[in-house]
Amino acid sequence: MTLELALVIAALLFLAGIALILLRRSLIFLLLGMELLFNAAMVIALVGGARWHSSTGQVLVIFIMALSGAALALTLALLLRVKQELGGDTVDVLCHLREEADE
Amino acid sequence: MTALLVLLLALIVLMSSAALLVVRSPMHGAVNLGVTLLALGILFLVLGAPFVAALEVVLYVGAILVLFLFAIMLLRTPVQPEPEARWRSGFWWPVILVLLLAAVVILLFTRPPPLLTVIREIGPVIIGRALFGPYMWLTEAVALLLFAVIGAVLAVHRREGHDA
Amino acid sequence: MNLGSVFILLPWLAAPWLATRRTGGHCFAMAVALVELVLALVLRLAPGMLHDTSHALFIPMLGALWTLHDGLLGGTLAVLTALLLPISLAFAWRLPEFRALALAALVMEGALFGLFLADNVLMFYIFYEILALAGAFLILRTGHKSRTAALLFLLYTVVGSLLFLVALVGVYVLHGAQTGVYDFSVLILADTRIPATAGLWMFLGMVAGLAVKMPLFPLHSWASSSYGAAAPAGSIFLSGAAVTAGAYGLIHFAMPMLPQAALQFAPVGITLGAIGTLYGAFLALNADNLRHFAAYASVSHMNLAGLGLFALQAQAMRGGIFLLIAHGLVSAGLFGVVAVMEARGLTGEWAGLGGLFRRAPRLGAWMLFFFLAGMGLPGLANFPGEFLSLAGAFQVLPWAAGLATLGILAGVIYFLRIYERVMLGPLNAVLPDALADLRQGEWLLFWVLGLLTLWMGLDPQTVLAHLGTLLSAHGSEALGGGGHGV
Amino acid sequence: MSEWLWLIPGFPLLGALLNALFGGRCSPRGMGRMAATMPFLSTLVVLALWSTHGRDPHLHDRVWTWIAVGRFHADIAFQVDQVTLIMISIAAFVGFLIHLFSQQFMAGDYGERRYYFYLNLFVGGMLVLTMADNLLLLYLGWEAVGLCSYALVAHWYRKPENAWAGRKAFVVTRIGDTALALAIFMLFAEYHTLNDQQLFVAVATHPDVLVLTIAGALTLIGAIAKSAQFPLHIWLPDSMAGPSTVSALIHAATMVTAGVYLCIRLYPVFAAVPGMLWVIGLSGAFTAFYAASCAIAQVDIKRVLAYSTISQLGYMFLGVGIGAPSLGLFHLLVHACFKALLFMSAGVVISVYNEDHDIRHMGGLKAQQPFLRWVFLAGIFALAAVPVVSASFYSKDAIIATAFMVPGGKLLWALALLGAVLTAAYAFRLYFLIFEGPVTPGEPYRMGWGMKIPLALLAAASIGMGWLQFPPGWSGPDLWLPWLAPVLGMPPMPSGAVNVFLQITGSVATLLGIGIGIKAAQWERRGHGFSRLAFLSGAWFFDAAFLRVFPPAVYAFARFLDRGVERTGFRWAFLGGLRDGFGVGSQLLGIGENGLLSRYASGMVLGLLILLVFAWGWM
Repeated sequence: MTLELALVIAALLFLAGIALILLRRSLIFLLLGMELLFNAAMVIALVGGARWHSSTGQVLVIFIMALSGAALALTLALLLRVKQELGGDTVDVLCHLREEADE
Repeated sequence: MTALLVLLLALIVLMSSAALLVVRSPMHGAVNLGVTLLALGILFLVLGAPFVAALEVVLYVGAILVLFLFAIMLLRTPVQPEPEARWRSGFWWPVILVLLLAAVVILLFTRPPPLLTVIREIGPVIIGRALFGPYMWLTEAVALLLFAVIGAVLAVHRREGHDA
Repeated sequence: MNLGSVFILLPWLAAPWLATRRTGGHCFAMAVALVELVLALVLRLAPGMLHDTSHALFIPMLGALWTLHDGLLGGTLAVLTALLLPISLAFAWRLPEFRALALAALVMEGALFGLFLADNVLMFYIFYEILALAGAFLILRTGHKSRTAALLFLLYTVVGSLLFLVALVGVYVLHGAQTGVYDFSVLILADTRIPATAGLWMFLGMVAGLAVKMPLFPLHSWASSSYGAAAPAGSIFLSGAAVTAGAYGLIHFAMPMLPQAALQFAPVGITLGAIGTLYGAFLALNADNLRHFAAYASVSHMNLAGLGLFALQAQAMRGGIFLLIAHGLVSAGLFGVVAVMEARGLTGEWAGLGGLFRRAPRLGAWMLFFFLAGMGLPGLANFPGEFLSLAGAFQVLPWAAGLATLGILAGVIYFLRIYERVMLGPLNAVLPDALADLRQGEWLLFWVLGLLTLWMGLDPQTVLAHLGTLLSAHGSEALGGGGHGV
Repeated sequence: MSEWLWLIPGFPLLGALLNALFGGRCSPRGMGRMAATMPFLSTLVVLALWSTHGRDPHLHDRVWTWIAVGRFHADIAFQVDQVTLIMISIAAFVGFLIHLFSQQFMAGDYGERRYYFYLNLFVGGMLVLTMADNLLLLYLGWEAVGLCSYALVAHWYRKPENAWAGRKAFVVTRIGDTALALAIFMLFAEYHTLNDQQLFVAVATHPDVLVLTIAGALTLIGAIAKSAQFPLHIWLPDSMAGPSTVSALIHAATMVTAGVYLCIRLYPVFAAVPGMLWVIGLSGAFTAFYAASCAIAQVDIKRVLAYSTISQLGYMFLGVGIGAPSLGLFHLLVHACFKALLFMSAGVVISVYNEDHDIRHMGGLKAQQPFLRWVFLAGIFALAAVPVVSASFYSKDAIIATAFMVPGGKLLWALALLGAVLTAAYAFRLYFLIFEGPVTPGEPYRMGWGMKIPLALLAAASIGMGWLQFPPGWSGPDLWLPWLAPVLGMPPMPSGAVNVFLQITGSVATLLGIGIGIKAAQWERRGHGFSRLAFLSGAWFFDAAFLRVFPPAVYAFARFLDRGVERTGFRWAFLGGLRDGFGVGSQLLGIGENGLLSRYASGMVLGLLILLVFAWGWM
């Protein structure tokens, strides 16, 4: 049952992440949602590794960690910059990044 | 025994992520994420991956969460002077989507494949061999990527300095 | 890597170097062009040097991409291309946009060589697309620098070649499903057994993609705006060399892959060619300036060539190809005349011309020469092509070929009317007093073109006899040795 | 001798090439001398040909393969038989005489070099046309002479009407060329050969009447366009805009006879279709009458001669049509001599009267130019076919007489006889208006030997050429018809009482015409001559009607295609529709692209949802 339950946890994390991304207004929460998505992926990778007794699952998790860390660092830096430039940290301010010419 | 433990972990994850969804303050959100991550660390141990479990605690709780805290601090989001909208505008569409997604995921999980396997622990030694053996080039590439991140962050900041 | 690869890649290597220069580069571009001309002649006259079956760049599911073959047809067209480039550059010598023109033309030259020598249809398609892009660049950066014209050109050619790609992938998938061999080589694809209806649709797609470049009748609309917008020196290359790509694709790829469909399509193709011939002729008669006039004359000739190619008949196909080559020379002459006039500040609008022969008799004589060649006067280059196309097509579809024959009459009407407007009659008062006749260099260029035109007209057999087996691969067998008989 | 045949057209073509290459470095005078040498050399070769193979020429010279794809095989190859020998003699010798005449006549002209270039090219083209051994090479010569005609008619291009006349000449003859090309395609599609001899063999063995009828009709259209026969004659009167020497060479002696030559050459093809010859004869007889009726009302000296040429060519066609191509050829030869003479003399007359073409402004020139008067009179005699003492009497009257003999020929005979009356009338009207009557003084003009010798030679030929072939029943030379018989056969000549009747009617017609002509000149002087008949002087209004209908229709159609189809159909409707379609499409698709991050994410999730549902279906 352990592995099945672990998959259920992954599904929970995934749904929560998606919900955060879709529903929350603040960009910080959006990033938190993304972390949850990464973690859901990691859980599934580990379940796979455990099921077939392979180290590949764990290697994959390590790479995911590195990638998510890298992405997060960059995104947070961008977030600060958005706050500075656009004066807000909500999702909706980002539409100002769009080319204005067409409006 | 382990099943019970995992069930407990699932409950914790469920609750903390639900809380994550509704809390107003980013600080509260970060704390809830920390709880989720710690629970996941335990789950990883159960899944026979002690090295990854350790990394989860050290890296995620230790580094990434701290990064979040710094960001929150730098954003100087007010502690809650006025009640800010929790949800973004145009709320219903995404809610329906999320509910649909949940339904589909639940449907998918109603008939899981049997995964009756004894979980064996795979230790850091094997992981290390794998990382620096067959995955050598990938590891190097990731190292390069991390290096590049530093450059990218610097680039973002330099523009900032330039503007200011 | 052998001589053939060098041949294809040299212009592409030269082009970026040219792009980095701020000024000059004239001699460099010309030197590259001349080296390519020598190489083209060597490869054409000693074709064995080219044969490359090394299967370089073999990619599973796609086949060997860089397999070059030494087809006589492709080699001949390559010589034409290599010949037109230096001429085009020479006419552009004093233009401020010389480097942009040379850049685009060099890229086009490389693409053309690539597609003339390619054995792999996918590779042909890629070269074909590069050709379209470089052509659009040429239109965008020279002459009137018109975005609209460049966009129109791109729209037509890219949409057309997408249809080509779809049809090609159709043949490819069918062949793979039948034999399990997935490969884009034309030799392999020509083996496919294709159901008649599907084959016709695929052939239509390919024709749409290839005919748009020639340009054949219903797909011709880009031609006047493109040739009218680009610098005339660039139009030389665009109308003389680039158009051969479409015709070559038809003969070398589309028809051998889908011989039955090609036979079915022949009457339609002949009819469209006949309509296009007359249509271009009438539009040339009503053209509002010299550039558009030359453009429509070119459209008319290319439609006649298309008529010959689609007839799938021994005389007609050779005639069509010959007309393609001859048209390259004649078109170079026509646009060369326009270029020379524009270099003297004459815009080519009718209101600013008239009686020019009095000031520039040499120019007038050469203009008449190329006009005569254009109207298919026997003894000059166009005649054998036109006559063979028509005589061949007449055996397949007499009434349509008869209709196209009226193009002989239409040719004399529009060419002479325009000649009269530009050259004869009283001297137009708005012409500048100090209007120089041809300079020594220009004069020499016209002589080169003129002698070639004369040679092609008097001794066409040298070219005709060495076009090799048309419809290579298995096409000719499927067509019973040359389609509609000899 | 055979392998030297190419020299005959080769010399003039070489002259043209030298002129194009080095003309800029030499004086126009030097170019003129060089140009005149070339047809002289050709003439020498032709003379050599006469002396060696004159009795029964059958020569063939293949130079190189021109176009050969499958059975479409055409060589650059020349052949000479009796007919060709006559034609090349005319082209080379008359060509040479006109070159010689031009030395003085064209001196100081602003396009002298250009003139000699085209003149040489013309002689070369004409020789290629006549000597070609296949239809394609014939077509080359055919087009080359058409080009030269254009360029030489438009020689004085600075006047727009001259340029227009040249263009008209080229366009109208090109109608015929197109028909000829179609005929070649048809014959090739049916018989798979371009070579004349092979074609005749094939036609004789497998006569396909339908194909031969259409091909023959098309060929005939080609011939009548080139030879300015009704209804495609309209270009010739306007072509008089060119120099008179050009009219003499191209529009009298050589190019316009190419149509007749073509009919003689392809005689087996025409003969294979029943009725076709009669149509040719009718076309010729009607044109002979029609053009003569127009000529009598013209006041422009060159236009009189132009209509006269059309009329005389009609007689040649009549000769072919009644099955007497050898008589047609005979008249062709005679006509070449006297019409070249008349045109060149007319050129001098025009120079004397300071470029005034109107014969009503002339008169009494015989005192000032006695030499010119006598040679002109010789030409007029030949034109009018004065009995016994003019060459035309032996050629033209023979044609008219023979027409009477063939089935269905009475109508042709009547038309031709009527034409003969009119011919004599306009010929003498012309002569009397220019050379007789009250004196209108002109500019002094002194003809040098270079002008007098050609005129004198041609005048002698105009009088004496006919004595080659006396009419049947006369005792005298009978050289022409037997010599040509191997290639053209013997025509059905009249004999006995009919013969006497026909000869007397022919002579009476001429004498009657002369009387009318003298009267007409007097009426014209008094101001109420034929020229006041607008129907006749306007050539039955045919040209005007043609110009009112044909060119405007073509231009209107071109405008319709440009504005109606290209601009409205292709650019506005098709491309505009395409552009608007893209615009609307991009707006529609752009609704999603609003910059709202969460909406993009929603899109992703939606896609994910769909994928998952699919996955569920598979599981």
